[in-house]
Amino acid sequence: MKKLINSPADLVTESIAGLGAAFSDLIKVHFDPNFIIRADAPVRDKTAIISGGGSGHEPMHGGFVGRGMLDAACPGAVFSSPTPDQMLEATKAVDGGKGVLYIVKNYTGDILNFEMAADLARSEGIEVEAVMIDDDVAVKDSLYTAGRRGVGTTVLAEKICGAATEAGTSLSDVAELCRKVNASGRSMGMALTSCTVPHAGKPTFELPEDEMEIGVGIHGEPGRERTKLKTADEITKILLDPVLEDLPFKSGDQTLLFVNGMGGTPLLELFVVYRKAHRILTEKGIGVARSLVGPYMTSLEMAGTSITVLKLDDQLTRFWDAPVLTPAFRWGI
Amino acid sequence: MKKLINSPADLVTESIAGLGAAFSDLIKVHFDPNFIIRADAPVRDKTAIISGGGSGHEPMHGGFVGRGMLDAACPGAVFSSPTPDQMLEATKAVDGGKGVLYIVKNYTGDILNFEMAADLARSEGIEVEAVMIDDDVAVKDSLYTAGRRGVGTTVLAEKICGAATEAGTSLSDVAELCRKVNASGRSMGMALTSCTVPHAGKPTFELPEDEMEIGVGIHGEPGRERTKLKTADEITKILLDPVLEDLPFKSGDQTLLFVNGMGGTPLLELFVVYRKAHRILTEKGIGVARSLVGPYMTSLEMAGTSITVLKLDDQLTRFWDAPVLTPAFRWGI
Amino acid sequence: MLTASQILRWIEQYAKLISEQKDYLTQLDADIGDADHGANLDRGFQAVLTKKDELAGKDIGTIFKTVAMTLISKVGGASGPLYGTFFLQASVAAAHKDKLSEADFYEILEKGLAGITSRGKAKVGDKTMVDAFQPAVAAFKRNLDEGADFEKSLSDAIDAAERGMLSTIPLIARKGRASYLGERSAGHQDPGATSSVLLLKAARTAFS
Amino acid sequence: MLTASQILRWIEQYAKLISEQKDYLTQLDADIGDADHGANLDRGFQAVLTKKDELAGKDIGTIFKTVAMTLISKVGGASGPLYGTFFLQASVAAAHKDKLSEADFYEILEKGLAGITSRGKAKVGDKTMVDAFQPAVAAFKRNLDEGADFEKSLSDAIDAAERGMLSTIPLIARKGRASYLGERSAGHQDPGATSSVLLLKAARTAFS
Ligand SMILES: Nc1ncnc2c1ncn2[C@@H]1O[C@H](COP(=O)(O)OP(=O)(O)O)[C@@H](O)[C@H]1O
Ligand SMILES: Nc1ncnc2c1ncn2[C@@H]1O[C@H](COP(=O)(O)OP(=O)(O)O)[C@@H](O)[C@H]1O
Ligand SMILES: [Mg+2]
Ligand SMILES: [Mg+2]
Ligand SMILES: [Mg+2]
Ligand SMILES: [Mg+2]
Repeated sequence: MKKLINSPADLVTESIAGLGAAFSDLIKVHFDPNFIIRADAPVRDKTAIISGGGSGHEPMHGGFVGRGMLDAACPGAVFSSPTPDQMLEATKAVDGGKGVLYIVKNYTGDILNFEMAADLARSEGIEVEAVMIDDDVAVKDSLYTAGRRGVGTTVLAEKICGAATEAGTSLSDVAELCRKVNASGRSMGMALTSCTVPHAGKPTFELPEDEMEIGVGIHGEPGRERTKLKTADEITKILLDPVLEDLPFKSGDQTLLFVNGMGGTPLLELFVVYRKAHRILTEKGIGVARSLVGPYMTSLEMAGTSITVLKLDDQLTRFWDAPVLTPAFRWGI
Repeated sequence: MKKLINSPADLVTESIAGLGAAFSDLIKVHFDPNFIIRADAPVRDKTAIISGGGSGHEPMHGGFVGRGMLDAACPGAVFSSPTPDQMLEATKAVDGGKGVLYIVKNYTGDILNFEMAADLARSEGIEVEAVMIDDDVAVKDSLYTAGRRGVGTTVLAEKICGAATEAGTSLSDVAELCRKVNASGRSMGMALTSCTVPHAGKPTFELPEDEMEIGVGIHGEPGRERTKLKTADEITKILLDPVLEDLPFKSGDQTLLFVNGMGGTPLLELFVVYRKAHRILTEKGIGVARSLVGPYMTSLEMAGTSITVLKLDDQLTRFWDAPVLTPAFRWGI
Repeated sequence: MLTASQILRWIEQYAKLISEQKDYLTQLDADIGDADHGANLDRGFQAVLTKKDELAGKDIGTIFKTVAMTLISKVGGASGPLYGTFFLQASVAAAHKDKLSEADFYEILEKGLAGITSRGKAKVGDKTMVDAFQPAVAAFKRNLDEGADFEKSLSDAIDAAERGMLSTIPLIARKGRASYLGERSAGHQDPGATSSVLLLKAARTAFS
Repeated sequence: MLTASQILRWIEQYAKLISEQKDYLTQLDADIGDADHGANLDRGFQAVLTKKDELAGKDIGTIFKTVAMTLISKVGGASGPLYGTFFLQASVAAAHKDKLSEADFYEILEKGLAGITSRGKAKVGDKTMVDAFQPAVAAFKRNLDEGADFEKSLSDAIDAAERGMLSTIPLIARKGRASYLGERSAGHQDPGATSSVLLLKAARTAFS
């Protein structure tokens, strides 16, 4: 295992310490329990938003804390959900009197831990709502399973909902908005190589030199199928077709196209994927009104990409465009 | 070789096509010869800035084109300098009547090609100055060799000089400013793994599982020495010590600390390096007034990092902070 | 009767087993999950061990409560809240007790399991820790009703847990991270069911 | 006398050799550079080949000029401007000529080399293509002065170039990308010197 770390046990704490030192104007980092809050928290009379999840997906979520996006992020150990005590302390630190929205990716661990945190926060008199993101079309949507994973739409929901709370949206309304974003976004990912969890010390899976994993999860969970390596254009189509069919997206729709890097894939390649995705959408009469390209929801050093398409309306577009000032997203301010 | 590409020959063209489609509000992409210019080029009565180099270092330089930074970027084949005809056409497309500054990283190929382009542009009546960036302390500085490579300081010089031209700085003054930035910045990098040039199809070098390359170049050029793998804190010190000694940086100096990712190293790890670098500087009484952390000057999927320290004064700080609106840097607008 | 120090030994013994088996558990999790189950539990139980001294002399309810809170705040993932809830419900059942009869021990298992199923909503056959726990608790109950001694009850419970654990191999997961795999989850043993068997095995070592 | 169509054959033959040897050249460049020398030259000469038809019937100066401009706009890197300048200077020396005498051919090599050294500032011993070119040009001149026939002159030039190429192995690079390596550049053959030898070998095949 080749990593720039001191030890697996200290990795997350040292990394968020670095994040805090680099962006001390925007965020504050709290240790033991670990959480990251915007520098001016709590913001009086603003609904707060907290997200969190395992580490290893940076810049998500710590890089999304700041004006116009998250009020707090709770980083767990690498690929492990954070714990209720972190969430509870973060909740107390950011509640500005208007309640707190938890944006939770649909993984059993995240759901259970946020659930416990919500119980604890409510018992301390803080109003809490939780909205689950489950946009990964690689997973069959079934009532009898844990359902779909939360992936790329999470990033977009955090930006859009963050902007809404800056504009004075109430807790119940921002929760409603978050459910709308989740209902409007679909994603699918693939991997060329595995990631290596520091504690495990070796790759989570082995992919032969001529194979790829389609529908992979952001924790290196195996995907839909393993197939022979294909060209970027073919792969883009393999990812995009089920995404478009699922909602379904239709001619005339306006969308945000998000081509995400899994960590180890260079930007040079991501733009090749973006180019093809943009063409496919355009050929179907689906408009690409906004774009996001880059490694925003990563899986350590995994090589691969995921594509998220979000159906836009005026409200979502306005909140997407609204000013934001976080380590990873910065515009209009 | 596992890459999200269609073919090595089409890679660069398809990638900049994707870049252009994703950021059509900010930039325009020209093909054959390939160059990227800001959407509103030429800007009348503004000194223009062009940079360029081999592809594979994204977001550098194409991601730096836009208001407050570069007027144009010329991407070569992967790791190969672009050619004079690209530079000449880009020069004609962005000259706003106040001349054009070429920011050139010190590689023989880049120097020779930009030199030919400058000759051609001057013969067409366009005023051109070229400034060379050579900040890599891993290479011995000698009159009898090609000298030091241009690395991380390039990114900072392009931001700072771009802001200066927005403020009306003349060609000779912005060239002078660029030389000052170059004289104030020092860098050194390391690699944990090699990159794979698409045309070559296999890794440029082989690093055993327990070794690393100290002083590596951004094209996978071998570095100063190959040593046993060390902890992130030790590696940070190995990179930072020669950087600090070279200028030298002194107690009381104010600096911009730039921890760059080589492409394959996750942000999670880069912040561990940043944390230690910040500590070392602080302990020496050197102030970290500004920070930049992320993969801005990459080497395809190479895992590793480079550290750049730039000595700041009021002028450099002001231009660093000035508004910028490009695919990769965006603030204040 | 089980004493508080025997309960403490149970916890210590489980911590030891987890630490020994963590790579194995993580490998099972790598196959159908995210390669952290061993690391998760080990992080939690190592944190529990640091509280060993302060727990000496405490009643059993307090011991379980401390284990529960430590797991909840240190483990994360799915297994943190699930094992945490197991011990939290166990602590309610054992509140203020310094000794546990065989019936008390059954109540602990039964309440603990109820905590897991009410939190995780998994049923037998979903390919989770419940596939090991539920038959184990049932086997213990059967022995208890038949008046068997503690050793035999525990032994039968362990056998049932192991059979349950092995029964997860052909199953298609319907809960937890492995469920994302659909049919590809078949052919692999569930890591949580495996760590549950170890919990009971640790009891046998500690109590005998 | 060399005709324009022999010169064209020289260029085609060089394109063929480069395409055959591109992996080898790239491998040499991977060792002390950035693994693109073969790909660079191949990209350039494949582009030259697409202009083959329009060059048929043109004078030698025009042929060299077209090769030069194509290399300059397609190769990039250090070798693009250097080989480009070689052919640009050669085109000046061969302007409007349809035939080249042995002395004319010498002038082409000599002017081409002067172009390389004036652009790249490298001297013999710097571990570049100049280490192959310079002794080759000198050997050709010696033969010319002694009245040797073309075949022998070229053959001696090739031998000298090969010796020059091999002489780069122990050298520490002082120019180009390999110079960043300092002492670690010793022990490797320079890729540009290697491609220069191929240029002369292509001439022998084309002219005989
Ligand atoms: N809903 C559930 N009910 C009961 N057990 C579950 C449930 N979901 C997951 N598990 C158990 O948790 C184990 C995985 O734990 P762990 O790897 O620590 O958490 P995570 O899946 O969050 O990484 C699974 O093997 C399974 O036994
Ligand atoms: N200053 C120079 N003068 C002469 N030849 C040079 C000089 N610099 C580099 N070269 C030659 O160029 C070759 C490398 O070419 P190439 O790999 O195509 O370009 P780059 O180094 O830009 O990747 C070297 O092997 C060397 O022979
Ligand atoms: Mg996990
Ligand atoms: Mg090159
Ligand atoms: Mg797991
Ligand atoms: Mg090269």
